[in-house]
Amino acid sequence: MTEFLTAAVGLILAMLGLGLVSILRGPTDADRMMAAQLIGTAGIAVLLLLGTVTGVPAAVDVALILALLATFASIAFVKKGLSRLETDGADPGEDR
Amino acid sequence: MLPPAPALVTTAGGFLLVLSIVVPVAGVLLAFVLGERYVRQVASTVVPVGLAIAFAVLVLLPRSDGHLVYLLGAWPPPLGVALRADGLSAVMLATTAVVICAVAIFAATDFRPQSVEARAPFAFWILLLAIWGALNTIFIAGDLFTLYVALELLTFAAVPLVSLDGRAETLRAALRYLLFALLGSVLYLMGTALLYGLYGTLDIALLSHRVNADSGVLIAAALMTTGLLAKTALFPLHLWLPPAHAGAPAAASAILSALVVKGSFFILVRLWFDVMPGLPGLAAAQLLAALGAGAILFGSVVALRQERLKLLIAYSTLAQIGYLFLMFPLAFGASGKLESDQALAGGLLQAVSHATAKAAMFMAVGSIYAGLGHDRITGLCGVARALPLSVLAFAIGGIALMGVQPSGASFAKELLLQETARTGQWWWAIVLQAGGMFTTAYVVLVLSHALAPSDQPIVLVGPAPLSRDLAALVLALCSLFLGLLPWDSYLPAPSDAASKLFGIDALSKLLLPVLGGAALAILLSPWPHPLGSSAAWKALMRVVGPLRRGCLRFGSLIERGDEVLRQWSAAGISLLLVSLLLAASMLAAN
Amino acid sequence: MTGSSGDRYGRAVVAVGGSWRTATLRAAFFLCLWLVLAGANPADIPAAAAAIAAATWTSLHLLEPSRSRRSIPAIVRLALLFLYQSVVAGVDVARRALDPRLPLRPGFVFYPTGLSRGVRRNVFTTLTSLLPGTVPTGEENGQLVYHCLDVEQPVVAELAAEEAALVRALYND
Amino acid sequence: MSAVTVFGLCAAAAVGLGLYGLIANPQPLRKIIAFNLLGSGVFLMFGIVGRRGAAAGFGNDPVPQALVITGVVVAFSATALAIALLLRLFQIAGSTTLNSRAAASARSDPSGH
Amino acid sequence: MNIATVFEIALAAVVLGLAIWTIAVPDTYSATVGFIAYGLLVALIWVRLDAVDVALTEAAIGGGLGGVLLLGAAARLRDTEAMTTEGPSLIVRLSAAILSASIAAALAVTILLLPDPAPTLAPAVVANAGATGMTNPVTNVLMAFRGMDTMLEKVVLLLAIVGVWSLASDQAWGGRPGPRHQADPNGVLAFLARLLPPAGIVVGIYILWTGADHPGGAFQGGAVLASMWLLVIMAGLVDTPPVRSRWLRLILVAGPGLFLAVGLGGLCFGSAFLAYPVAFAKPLILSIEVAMLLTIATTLGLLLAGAPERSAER
Amino acid sequence: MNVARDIITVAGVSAGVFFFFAGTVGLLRFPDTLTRLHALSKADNLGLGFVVLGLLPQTGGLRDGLKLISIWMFVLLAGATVSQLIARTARQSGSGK
Repeated sequence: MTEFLTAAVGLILAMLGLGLVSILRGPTDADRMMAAQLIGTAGIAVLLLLGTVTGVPAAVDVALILALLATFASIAFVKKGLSRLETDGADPGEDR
Repeated sequence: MLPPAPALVTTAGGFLLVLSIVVPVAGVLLAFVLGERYVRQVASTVVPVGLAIAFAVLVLLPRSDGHLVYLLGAWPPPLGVALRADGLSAVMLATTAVVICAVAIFAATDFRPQSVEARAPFAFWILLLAIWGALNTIFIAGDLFTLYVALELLTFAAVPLVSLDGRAETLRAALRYLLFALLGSVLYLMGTALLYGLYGTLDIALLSHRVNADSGVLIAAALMTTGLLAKTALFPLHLWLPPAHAGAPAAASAILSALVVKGSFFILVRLWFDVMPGLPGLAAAQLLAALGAGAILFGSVVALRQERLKLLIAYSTLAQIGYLFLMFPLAFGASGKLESDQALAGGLLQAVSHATAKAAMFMAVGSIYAGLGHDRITGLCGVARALPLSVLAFAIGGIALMGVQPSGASFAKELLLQETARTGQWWWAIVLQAGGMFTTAYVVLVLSHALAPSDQPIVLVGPAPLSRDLAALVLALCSLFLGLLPWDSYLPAPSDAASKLFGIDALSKLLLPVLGGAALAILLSPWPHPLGSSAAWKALMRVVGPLRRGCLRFGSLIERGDEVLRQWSAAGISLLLVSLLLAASMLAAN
Repeated sequence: MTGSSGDRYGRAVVAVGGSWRTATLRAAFFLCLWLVLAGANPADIPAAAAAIAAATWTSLHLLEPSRSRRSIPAIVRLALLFLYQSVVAGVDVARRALDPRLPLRPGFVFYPTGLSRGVRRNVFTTLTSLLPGTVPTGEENGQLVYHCLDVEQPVVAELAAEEAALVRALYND
Repeated sequence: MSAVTVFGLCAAAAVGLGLYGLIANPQPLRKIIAFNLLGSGVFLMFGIVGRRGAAAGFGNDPVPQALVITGVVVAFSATALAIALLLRLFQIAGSTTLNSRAAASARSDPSGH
Repeated sequence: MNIATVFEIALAAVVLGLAIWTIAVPDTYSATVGFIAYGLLVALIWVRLDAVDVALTEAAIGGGLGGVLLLGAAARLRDTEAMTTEGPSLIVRLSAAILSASIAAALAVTILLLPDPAPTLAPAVVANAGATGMTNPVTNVLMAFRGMDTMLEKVVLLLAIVGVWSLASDQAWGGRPGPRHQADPNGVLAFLARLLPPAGIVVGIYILWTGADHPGGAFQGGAVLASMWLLVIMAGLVDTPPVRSRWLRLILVAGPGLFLAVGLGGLCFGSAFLAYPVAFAKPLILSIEVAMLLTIATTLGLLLAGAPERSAER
Repeated sequence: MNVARDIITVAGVSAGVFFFFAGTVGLLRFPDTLTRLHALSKADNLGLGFVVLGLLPQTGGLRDGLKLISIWMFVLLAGATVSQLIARTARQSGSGK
């Protein structure tokens, strides 16, 4: 069981890495804004599996914090991205 | 098997150590809550209390065997953190208290909270108290990580002081200072991690029993030393110092120049002399002293070429910092170990006298600046008549610094010179003498401008309160009479050395630097002297003219070199180079 | 602390009648959350009380209570529908991504909703962002703009069904 | 012990990258980011040290962990202060260059006398 | 090589890849995004190293709040990039690279050659845990054995606040930090900012409370609370408080102040400064932690908000 | 009993990995920002859901299981709102066409 879960962790991690490559490459800021969201899902999956594999129950708490802070980071991405759009002269929509 | 650790118990009177940290910190918290209107009252309450505590430590220390120990939370190291004071700590505590006290009196008129512009006083007084707390922690903490936190506390208190007036150039200076200081503290922290991994403790006393010549500990030592050098602004890691110290308000400059750079220097002394006296090896010490010699040359020559008085003093600080590092190779005993002897006493005394004298000089310059509205050297004519006390304070501070008896600097120089003779390192004797001459040179330069008569009477643009000048004057006098104090109960300095200060040969020792300094001032300063039109001056110029032109060219070359070294990337690369060189020389020595 | 300036933010003070019921409900929800996080332990009571009080207070300041009737069976049905939809949505994306022909016909679809602006519409867009093939991208002229992976699918009809289910469950007034 | 080796190398590499970025990147903000990277590498070194010291039923020596937590908070404060300085500098000067050459060239060159 | 090592290498590779991206990418905004991803993922390494307390801190402060702080600056400074792209010459870069690499190599060798068995204080921490009544060893170290460091570090946070505030213009002194955030009160952002913070408060207090016996503590909980507060601020639902507010100042010094007071109590009535009487150790430490939670949350939030920019009257 | 648990775990986690895989393939293959956003917000959320489902039998008790589920709910709520905000940004900057 441990081997299977570790392998799953490795695979999800590889997916996370590839996804980050795709996201960080852009081309637009909106692409890069997805980074925190990707970590908010794939990173949490890795963390939960890791906690089970290594027998660290508190990893769940780390996942909880990661979920909240990744959301916060995502919001910051959006806000900051929009604040730049505003200086570009585009209509910033609802979130000024 | 590890050697037995020293027994650690709280000594009677150890609570004074706690108070010396807690009182300023409590002042910070209280001032923050009470806010702009009461911040100065809080400071003026805390300062005398802190002064009293420092002197209580000074009195109590000889009676308790030269050591005060306090175990925080009653937890003995390695698990807990101990506070320890020895003679060095007591001396530095007292110096800090005196300087802070003088600066507080000096600043009381500048940073008076009014209802409108309350920002600067609010920040200044809080940061002043925070610097005090941080420095006291540095002087007595017995744990390398607590020292790290204290070092950061010091940086965090010092950086906003630099940019207190909010101009773009001081903000830039503050940012450079902060970033470079952070780089330094990260290097220090790296060494701390390695030391914990090697020995499982960060307590200085325990470590000193456990260290042995591992390659790991040497790399840790090299990293920590480099980090501390960056924070002390030893040449060539000085990119941040001149703009930061010259741009800050006068009271802040005095603190920064006199005390803040001494904090990291003190940790370095602790690291080399207490944690690992047997490990660094002579080669690394020679490297430090060589950098110190470079600092003296670059700092002094560039200082002589400055037009602005504050920049001149900032660069002279750079040179004086270099002077502090000359003690390292001189402290080596026959066994190849660093020994806490005369050289250490000389170095520390030099630090103390520089602290008092330089604070006095910055304060005097602050008064002059406030009075004239500028601090250009060429515009100083007649200022001695307009602001006699300020110029007097500057002169006495300068005289104390250049090593006129019975100042602390002269005593320190005497001790160090004896050590050069003992260890046979005659070349450092030359550097020591040259350092004294350079110091004299810029004091002579400034005074010759300030004392020159002026054609038209000087119009003062700002008030010159007496309290400011008195504070500077008292501090300068302190520095001048430091050599007369009974140092032998705190520092390993022979008490008879002080009596030698007044010999016949002392006069010749004095004359040499003064004459040499005057010559250097004439040769290296590019600024036209107010007496330049007099006949004697013209005759002099005919004699030394070609030589002076050559010297000026040399000076501008040095200045350009200094500018290159103060580029960020150049300084960063020198930082890495210094750390690698230190590591290599330490590895070679073991 | 988080809600310390809540009273300043200009929303009408909650009507007294419904507020106690809402407060109790929300407190119960936060109690459940606490029990899930920390477990049931008598020693935790002070912390739990502080947490629940702070959370409820903040929540009441940030989000005014809704006055519409809720139907429990409809909520359960909505939850199940939502779970089913999110599975279908994942499968749909996976199918398109792994298909070598990459069958995508992306485009925007306008959907005129009957829900009022504010919390209701936000709940709706949040739920529908998990529908297969749609992501809400904002509003234009009072209509919701959805981005679709495949504009040929009956997106508007699905959205209408979802809206009806939502209204039955939460906003049946 | 393999985790120690792998992450130890990772920590050293992060330190190297951080040092390089701090020196070679011209923009102050990038220097601040590099400083954070450098700091995180140093904290990982503490983590490695603690992991090696796993004993008494703990998977990681608690003392280095506590040091890291203190260090993280200090590094965060440093970042906040640096960024506030940077933003204020930008607000006043309109640029964020740390290069003092502009200031130096504005000063009169005394060697002409 | 077993499968766990493969996983560790993969994790290290992803993290290092992000580190390289952060240093090497020309665009500052992209570098910041890379750093946030890096910070969040380093938390995984800490879990792997069995240091969950640090993992919580790193996820909250290192990646989350620290990253957002950098991001805000990157967004505000974006237009200046074109002006300052003139970088150091190739020789400088090359020598910096070589020197940094040699230092990294020296560190790597040193780390790999650390002595076996490694020295550790873990048994000492266990042996003395009874004095505090708490079983989380890291909390014991932070609050009892090395309480001085923790207290001084709180003062560091306070000084950071003083430093940031001291950058205000004289006109804005006493006013509200940072720009006013505006957003549609009926928008999705406001919706999330109404739903998430109450739950975040429960989580933050839980993290603080569980810190007595399990991984957690005041920093981590405070960071969660701060992020929730900032979320509400960013959604325009509340404004930052003016810095002259007396209440704000009291909260900002509550943590270190109480710590200092308890420490002095130990000096006057107990065995030593920062020593807790065994009977009251746990309640005393917990009350300090509660005060610190408030202080930390407020401090972190204000550090992210920045210097006062608007007068309080507006 | 143990076997049944392990089967659920293997099935759940495998399904989770599959959806993460599909999501990443989507991120790499889909042509523009908005379509990539679909891949991320739908597939990865589902992947996490299946991983949580797979881990449920391995947890110590009901509370731990509920904790895992509540984390998933947090992520779902955050993902659903954040993806809308990102989509809005992407549409305004004109990359979704």
